[in-house]
Amino acid sequence: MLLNQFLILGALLFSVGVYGVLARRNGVMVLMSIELMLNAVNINLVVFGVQHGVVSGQVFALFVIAVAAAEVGVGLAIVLLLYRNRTSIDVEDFDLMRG
Amino acid sequence: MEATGFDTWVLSLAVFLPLVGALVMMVIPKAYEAEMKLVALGSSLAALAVGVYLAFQFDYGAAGNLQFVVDKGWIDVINSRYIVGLDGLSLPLLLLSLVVVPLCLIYSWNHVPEPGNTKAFFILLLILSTGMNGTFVSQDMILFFVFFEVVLLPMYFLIGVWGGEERRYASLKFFLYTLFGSALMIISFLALFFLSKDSSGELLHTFDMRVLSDVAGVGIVKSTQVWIFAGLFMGFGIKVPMFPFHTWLPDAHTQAPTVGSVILAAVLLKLGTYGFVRIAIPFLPEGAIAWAPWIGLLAVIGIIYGALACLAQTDMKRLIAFSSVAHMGFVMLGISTLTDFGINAAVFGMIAHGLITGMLFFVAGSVKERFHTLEISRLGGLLKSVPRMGWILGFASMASLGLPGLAGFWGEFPAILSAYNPGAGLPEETFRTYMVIAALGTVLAAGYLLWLYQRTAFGEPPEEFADYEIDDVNRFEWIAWTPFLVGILLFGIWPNLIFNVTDDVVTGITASVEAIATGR
Amino acid sequence: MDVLLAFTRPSLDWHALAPELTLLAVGTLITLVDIIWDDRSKRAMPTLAGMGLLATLIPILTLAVDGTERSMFGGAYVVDDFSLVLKALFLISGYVVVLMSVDYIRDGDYYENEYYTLMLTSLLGMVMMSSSRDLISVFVALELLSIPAYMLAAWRKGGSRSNEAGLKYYLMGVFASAVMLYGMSLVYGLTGSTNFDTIAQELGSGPSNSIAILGILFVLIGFAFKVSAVPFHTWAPDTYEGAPTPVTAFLAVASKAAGMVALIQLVFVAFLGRDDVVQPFFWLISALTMTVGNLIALRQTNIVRLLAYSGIAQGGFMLVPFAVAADAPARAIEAVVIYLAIYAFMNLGAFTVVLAVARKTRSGEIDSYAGLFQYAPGLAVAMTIFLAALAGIPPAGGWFAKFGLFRALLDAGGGWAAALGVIVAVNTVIAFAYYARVLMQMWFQPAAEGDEQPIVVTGAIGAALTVTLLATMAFGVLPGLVGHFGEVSVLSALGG
Amino acid sequence: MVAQNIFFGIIAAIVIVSALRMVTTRNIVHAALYLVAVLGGLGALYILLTAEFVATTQVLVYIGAVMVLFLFGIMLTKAPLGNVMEMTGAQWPIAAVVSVLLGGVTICSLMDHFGSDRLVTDGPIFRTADVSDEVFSTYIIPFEAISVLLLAALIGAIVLARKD
Amino acid sequence: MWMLENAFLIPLVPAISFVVILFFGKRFIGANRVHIVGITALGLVWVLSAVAAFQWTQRVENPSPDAIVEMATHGGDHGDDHDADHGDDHDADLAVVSTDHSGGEHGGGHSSPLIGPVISTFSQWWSNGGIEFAVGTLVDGLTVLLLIVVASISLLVHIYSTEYVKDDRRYVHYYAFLSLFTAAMLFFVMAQNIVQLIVGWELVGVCSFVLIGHWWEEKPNTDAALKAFLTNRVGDIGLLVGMIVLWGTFQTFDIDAINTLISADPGAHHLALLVAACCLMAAVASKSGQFPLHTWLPDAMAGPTPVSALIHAATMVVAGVYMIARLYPVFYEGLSIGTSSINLMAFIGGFTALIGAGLAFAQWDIKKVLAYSTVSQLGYMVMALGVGAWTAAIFHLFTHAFFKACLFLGAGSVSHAAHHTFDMRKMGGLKKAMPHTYRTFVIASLALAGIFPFAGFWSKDEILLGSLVGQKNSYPLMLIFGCAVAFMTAAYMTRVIWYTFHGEFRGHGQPHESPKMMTVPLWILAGMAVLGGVFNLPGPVLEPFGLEGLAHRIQTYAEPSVYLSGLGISHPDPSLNMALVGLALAVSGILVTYLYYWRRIGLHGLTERNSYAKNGYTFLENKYYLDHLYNDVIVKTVKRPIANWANRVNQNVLDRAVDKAGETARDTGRWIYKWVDQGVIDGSVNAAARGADSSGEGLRVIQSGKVQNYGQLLFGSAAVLAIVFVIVV
Repeated sequence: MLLNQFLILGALLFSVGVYGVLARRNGVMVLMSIELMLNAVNINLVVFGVQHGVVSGQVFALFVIAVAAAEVGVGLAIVLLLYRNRTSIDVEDFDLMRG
Repeated sequence: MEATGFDTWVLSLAVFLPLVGALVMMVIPKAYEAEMKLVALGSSLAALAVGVYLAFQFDYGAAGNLQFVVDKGWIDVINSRYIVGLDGLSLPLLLLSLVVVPLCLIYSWNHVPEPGNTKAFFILLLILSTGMNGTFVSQDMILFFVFFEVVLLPMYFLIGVWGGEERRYASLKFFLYTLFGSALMIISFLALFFLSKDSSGELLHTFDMRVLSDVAGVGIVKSTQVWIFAGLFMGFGIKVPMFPFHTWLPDAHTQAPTVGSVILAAVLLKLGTYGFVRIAIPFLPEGAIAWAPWIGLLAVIGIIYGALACLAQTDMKRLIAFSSVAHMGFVMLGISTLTDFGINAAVFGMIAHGLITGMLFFVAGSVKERFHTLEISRLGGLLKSVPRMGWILGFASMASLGLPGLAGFWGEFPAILSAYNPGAGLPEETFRTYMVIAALGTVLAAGYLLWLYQRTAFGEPPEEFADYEIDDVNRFEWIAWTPFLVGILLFGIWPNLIFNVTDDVVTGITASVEAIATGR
Repeated sequence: MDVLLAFTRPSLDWHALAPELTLLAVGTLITLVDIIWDDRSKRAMPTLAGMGLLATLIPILTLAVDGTERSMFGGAYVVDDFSLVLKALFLISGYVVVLMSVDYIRDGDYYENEYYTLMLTSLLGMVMMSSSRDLISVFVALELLSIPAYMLAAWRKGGSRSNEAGLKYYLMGVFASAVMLYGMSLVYGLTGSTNFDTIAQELGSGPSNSIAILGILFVLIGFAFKVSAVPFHTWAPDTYEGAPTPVTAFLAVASKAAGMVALIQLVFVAFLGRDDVVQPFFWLISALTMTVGNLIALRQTNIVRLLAYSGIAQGGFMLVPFAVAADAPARAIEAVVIYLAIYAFMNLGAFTVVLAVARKTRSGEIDSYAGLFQYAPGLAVAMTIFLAALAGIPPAGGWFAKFGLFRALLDAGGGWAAALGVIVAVNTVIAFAYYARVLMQMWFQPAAEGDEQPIVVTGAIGAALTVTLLATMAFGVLPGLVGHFGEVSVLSALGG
Repeated sequence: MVAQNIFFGIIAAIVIVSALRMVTTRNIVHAALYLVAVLGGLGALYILLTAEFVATTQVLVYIGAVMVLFLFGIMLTKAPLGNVMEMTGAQWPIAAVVSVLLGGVTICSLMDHFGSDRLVTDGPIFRTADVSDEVFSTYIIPFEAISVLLLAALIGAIVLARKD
Repeated sequence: MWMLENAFLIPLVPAISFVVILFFGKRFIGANRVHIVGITALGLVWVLSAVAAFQWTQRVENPSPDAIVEMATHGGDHGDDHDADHGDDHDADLAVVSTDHSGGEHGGGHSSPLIGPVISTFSQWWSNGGIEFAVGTLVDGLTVLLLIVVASISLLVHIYSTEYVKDDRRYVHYYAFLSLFTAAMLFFVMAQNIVQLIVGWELVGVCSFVLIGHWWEEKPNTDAALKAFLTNRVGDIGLLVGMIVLWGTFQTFDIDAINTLISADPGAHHLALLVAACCLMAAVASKSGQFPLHTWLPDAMAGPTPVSALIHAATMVVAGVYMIARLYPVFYEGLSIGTSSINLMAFIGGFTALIGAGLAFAQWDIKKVLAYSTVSQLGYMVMALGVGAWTAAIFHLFTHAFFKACLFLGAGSVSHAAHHTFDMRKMGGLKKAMPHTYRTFVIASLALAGIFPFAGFWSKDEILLGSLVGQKNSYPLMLIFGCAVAFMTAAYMTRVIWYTFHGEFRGHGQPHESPKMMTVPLWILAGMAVLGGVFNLPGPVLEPFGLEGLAHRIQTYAEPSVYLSGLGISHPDPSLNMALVGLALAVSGILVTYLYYWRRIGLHGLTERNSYAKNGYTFLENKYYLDHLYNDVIVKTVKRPIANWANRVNQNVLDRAVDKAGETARDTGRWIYKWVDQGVIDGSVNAAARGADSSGEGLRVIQSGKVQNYGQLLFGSAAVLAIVFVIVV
């Protein structure tokens, strides 16, 4: 197997995640797309860990997963808060402050 | 020469006494206005007294050496120290600054301009005073820079709060211009710090102006010197102000309250020229030589240009402001020759311009106060309506146009003279051309000043002021003005009072420049 | 199970960890108190948090007095002078923010106890950040300080603006984290280690390659977001405007400082060998940040937004030394640390004044400052000093910060450094133009509708003002105070 | 080797296609399900890479916890379950360009640098215990920090999300 | 010799008088009694000057050894009077020069010893570049001559003014400034160095300004004052530059040193001296009313008449002449007076004399006639100097001072009688009413016309003689000028007398003789107009009386032979023929005019009948400004052949040269201020500010408020940066 198989998969996934966060209007969808990006990172970390024969890659990936979980929780809380106040989760609606 | 005993802190006393006064004033409640004024005047007079003490204790035989030197640690991390000292170059300017402030306080005693608030007004004047005094005695570049900048905010507020119609614009312009210059100046200071070497090629890493003056830019290649000088040029040149960086000046002067204009003209502009003489030229002789013809060019352009602009003015104060551009042109011309003659003349010119233009602004302020206008076309017959003021205006105008026997002449004539034989390494023909142009400037100076005088002082007072109850010069004005008038006359009759003091320092500076120019 | 036996308990230097532990203990205490006494504990909460922060300074002092450099886990977690200085800075800023918060949070409709818990958590992240010399530690510390901050930004639950501020901050923060993580993964991939020292060796020795460039770039971008550098600044104005004012101050000062600290460690330890990437990157970013921040600030009418853009521009100034990171590393670190320290006080001070004024005017518009000098001269003078400091005018503190930048640039020398110096100079001028607009309102204009009722300054706000004012002036007049900290920070950060 | 490659190919295809569908579908519940597919596929890949604990965590945390959170989020926000709402913003072309640029430069760089480097397959295999050793020694501090972080996130999220 | 060494006392007295009058006059002395102070002071000055003059003659008659200067070592010898620094410096300078100078020919015809000036230096005045400059006095024959002239006329004017400006609005100021002027003038004439010369020069100028504008309520007066001052300032450019060139060449301000250095080595520094001389000529032209800067002088008549007499006839306006005389070696060498048959100075002087005389014909204002006459006579003196006739020029200066002052005061007396008008058309027939004024006026006019044996005859004769003989060449053109002027002078003065004193009284009211305080000075001056000539009578005239010892007193005492001898200046022998020709011209001038006016003979109505004559008269009458002359003459005569654009050029370039210069400067100023200063320079500053402002506004577009736009920016920048860095690095 080539190293690049995984890496390019990660890169593609990351790009798709980027597209997702930029193009999706639904707040929850944006949050989901973020997960794509973070998972792309995880692939890289694990693959590189294997490549170098060290365990820190996996450890790093675990930390990322943990943090991601916390982020999702917080993110959803904020989205819910907004939904409650604005009855919308369309991120394009949120431009009270600008300039 | 390290000072001992009382002398170790007497100089600092002169610098910081006004600040102490300002701090005391801050805690006095507004209701106690009379006490506050007394504190302000007292502290500035105390500083002046210290200045007089210094003048008497000063060893004129060794005017070329720093005296009352204090050298204490300050910002160790950057190797900057609290070094103050007084030599023949600093002394006259320090005294000028010390004298002007109490006089301004007296002038404003009961006449704090709109919108009032004596407390703030006086506090700002005192802070300003500390900044100015400090600049003239600093012997460390960082200390110099700090004091140089300290004057900015008080002046900004003086113009902005107590100024005329366009005060916001004027004050901001003044501030931004100066700030820009000083930012470039500090870059140059740092370049000096990092690049200066002693004669054995060791990097000095010092802000000590005494040391930098001694090494005279050895070890900094010419092209670098030119760049560093450019930064200093911007910093000081804007402050002077030199053409074409002068446009803040007319606005600032026109809009500033009277004492603001007076201090601006009398002291603040001198910070720039002082910087040239104290820092730019001795530290970077090669840069100075490379720049001198251009400085000279800008100076003579300033002379002619300022004069022509004066002729176009319809507002008395603005006219006087533009005359500053022309006069400072003479000062810069003197400096640009890099001769002891020229620089001495320049220093004299600084003092003279300070007194004369300060006086003119005082008169303009009092005229404005009485007639509520400075439109030249609306004024007239001052000699009739306020004869004494008219006479004083005439006297100051005569001094301003360089009448021999009054102070203005000794700044102008030797400056023009020095351009005939510029310092070593400078193009003679160029400077001789400057000389002729500068001489032409004296005619224009006479033109605009007399024209001003004719239209404001001569003739019959206009109808519109017929009903006004107009007082002549009042007591406060007399007290504030007399020292100016006496100074103008005294220095005019006996110029050696200043030349003698500055000569040693200036000779030292030009000697080192010449040594560089002629390859030692 | 020989695998289990192979585990050796890591040796922990408890003294070195004492600040973090103290902070953690205080945070826990607050949570416990909250749980046990609930609403009755509200009064005590700010005091508790404040005292806790001050208490945390004690172990820092003892460590500083002790003076030995403590390194754990193969250099992944280091307690040296640099980290101590910055920890102290974070804690003191935190303390001032707590002072600012007391009345603001109490008077508003906020969850008070949780507020302080989250703030302490965030501070814990910052404190950890300054010791972290490892990708994972940095990452976790970053998230630890960021995630509570996201929530604090949205803390005014009923306010749409606050919610929106939280969302924007959160989303942008997560985007940036993702980019940063991707970069970290690449860096990790090239070096096989998360430890900065190892990374430095590996990166510095190999030939230039695109992955290294990409990795470094992405990591730096992640933190550039944190310090709101252009073009990653976009969240800052909106979030600052929407968030509760003390939180804004916290973000503008502490959070930004944490980002800077992370950048210092990354740039000066991990990526120093890659100056071909780092220096141009920061040259570009700092120039852009200063200029864009200042230019947009010229057009602001809201004081908080103005301070936000001002903060962006100030961040740009702070990034300047990074552009000469390799040419003059010692001076550059010194410059950043000094700038951070001074910036913390002057900016906090400015926000404190904004807070105090807003208590009366209920407005964030610059116009509402008209005539402040007439009816609240003390506040006006304080604001003037803070703004002067921000503009870099002696004798207010900021000048020395700017001076540090120039010093670093000129120590490095060369045309690019000089050009950047000139850009800084120009920006100093632009910056004053908008600070002056506030000054003009305060000093030159009469009060709107003649409303000259004086402003009541509460004890806590007064204390915050006093602290910041004294520090700002002291740093200006005796810059040696702060300069010293800058100097000691250099030695250890460079491993010297 | 070949088997692994085939396995990789299949999973990679599933992952990529699901990811693409996820960001393009108009149905939010479908999107959530596609995300599950992506996450699951990745878990499989971790096993392929001998990272068993990561794979386990992936499944437990992501599919088990995070996805549930998302579904709650979808329900709580009463998102239209059908194609009612325009899910993709008008600026999607810009988003596309940006992502293509970013992906392009990354992939080009990866190709450039790693080229045809083979994955090291004979390296040490780390079991869960190795991972835990590492976590509880070198990374003990971040680990503790994570716990604080989760607690803080919990507290904060509750405060924000609760109805007053 | 005490007085010569302490000559500084002389100007000090009126200076003190000035201070006393100005500051204490009104309060302690009484506004209408301040003249007592002034007159007392001037009396004292006169006495001191007389003492100085006497002592100087003693010095020349019985020279003490230290007064005698040996040419080769001159300069160091009078070192007693110098302070040490100065002497050393001076020696060093001289040493360089005198080595080059090997036995140059000097002492052309001088057998008597060369008497050095008395130089006293006082306290150090200023120091610069380590060099110290002293203020001091230089007293020699020329100085004492001027002292006497100034003191005498000033004293008489003081006395005269007590009546003339009685009850004036500003009696105190008037006397204060008379005193100040006197002090400045005295200071000027005893200047030891060129800086003092400049100082004195400017001070007299400013006093002139103040006194011309004495009645400043009326705008014409102030205009005239301004014009006078500004025109002088124009000349001062020349003064400054010229003096600086001298300083640059010789590295000293010391007049004595400069003169000595030049006369020790006349050939050296020719170029520098030429430049200096030309520059200084500009100053002379402005101060002494030489073409083309003379236009201010007639305007200056706006001042009180005694002032005109003192300042604009007798003293200040001769400052230029004095300066040439004082620095004669500079001009002599610079303009090659000795060797060429024409030079700038002679031509300017001669031409000025001619046009001044011409213009004097066309005036109706009696003071303006006298003013143009002054211009003309000053031209005469300058011309004399230009042809090398130093002594003649100074002699003429001396005599002219008295008779011209007499004429002015006479005119003042007339106007005093004729209701303060100076328009001759409103006078006439005053002969009877004002006998004293009439007689003195006639005497002075005869002196001016150069009628034997009045003072003017002798001095004018010497000038003509000087032009005839010249130095190495004769000056034929100057001789023609001189003769023409002699004729014209006599003629226009006769015209004045006709219009003023003869015929019918054309004014209103009853004219009356002026009081004693006015007539006594008139008679004293008239006496000098008669007797002034005796001070420099040529030898042959006195021989028959056995008084040849008294011949050429001015030449003997006043000529600074110590400076001139090195130049080789010669003195022509007196010529009876020349004297007769000059006298004949003057007499014929009187005769023609007499016939024209008294006997109604001649070309009456010529101007109506003859277009050339009419043109000529128009030329003179209306265009008493040079500028108008340019304008109308050129425009009217050349109108047809030359196209319109040329006219416009003429009008703009030549029209009203002086006024226009001022206006042009002002217009230029306005233009520069409006377009360059406010437009370009300030405009660019403001444009920069606006640019910053609007770019700030433009950049706000980034801040759309939509988080996904922010995200696009974030990821987009990351991508772009990545691409750039990957490619570039």
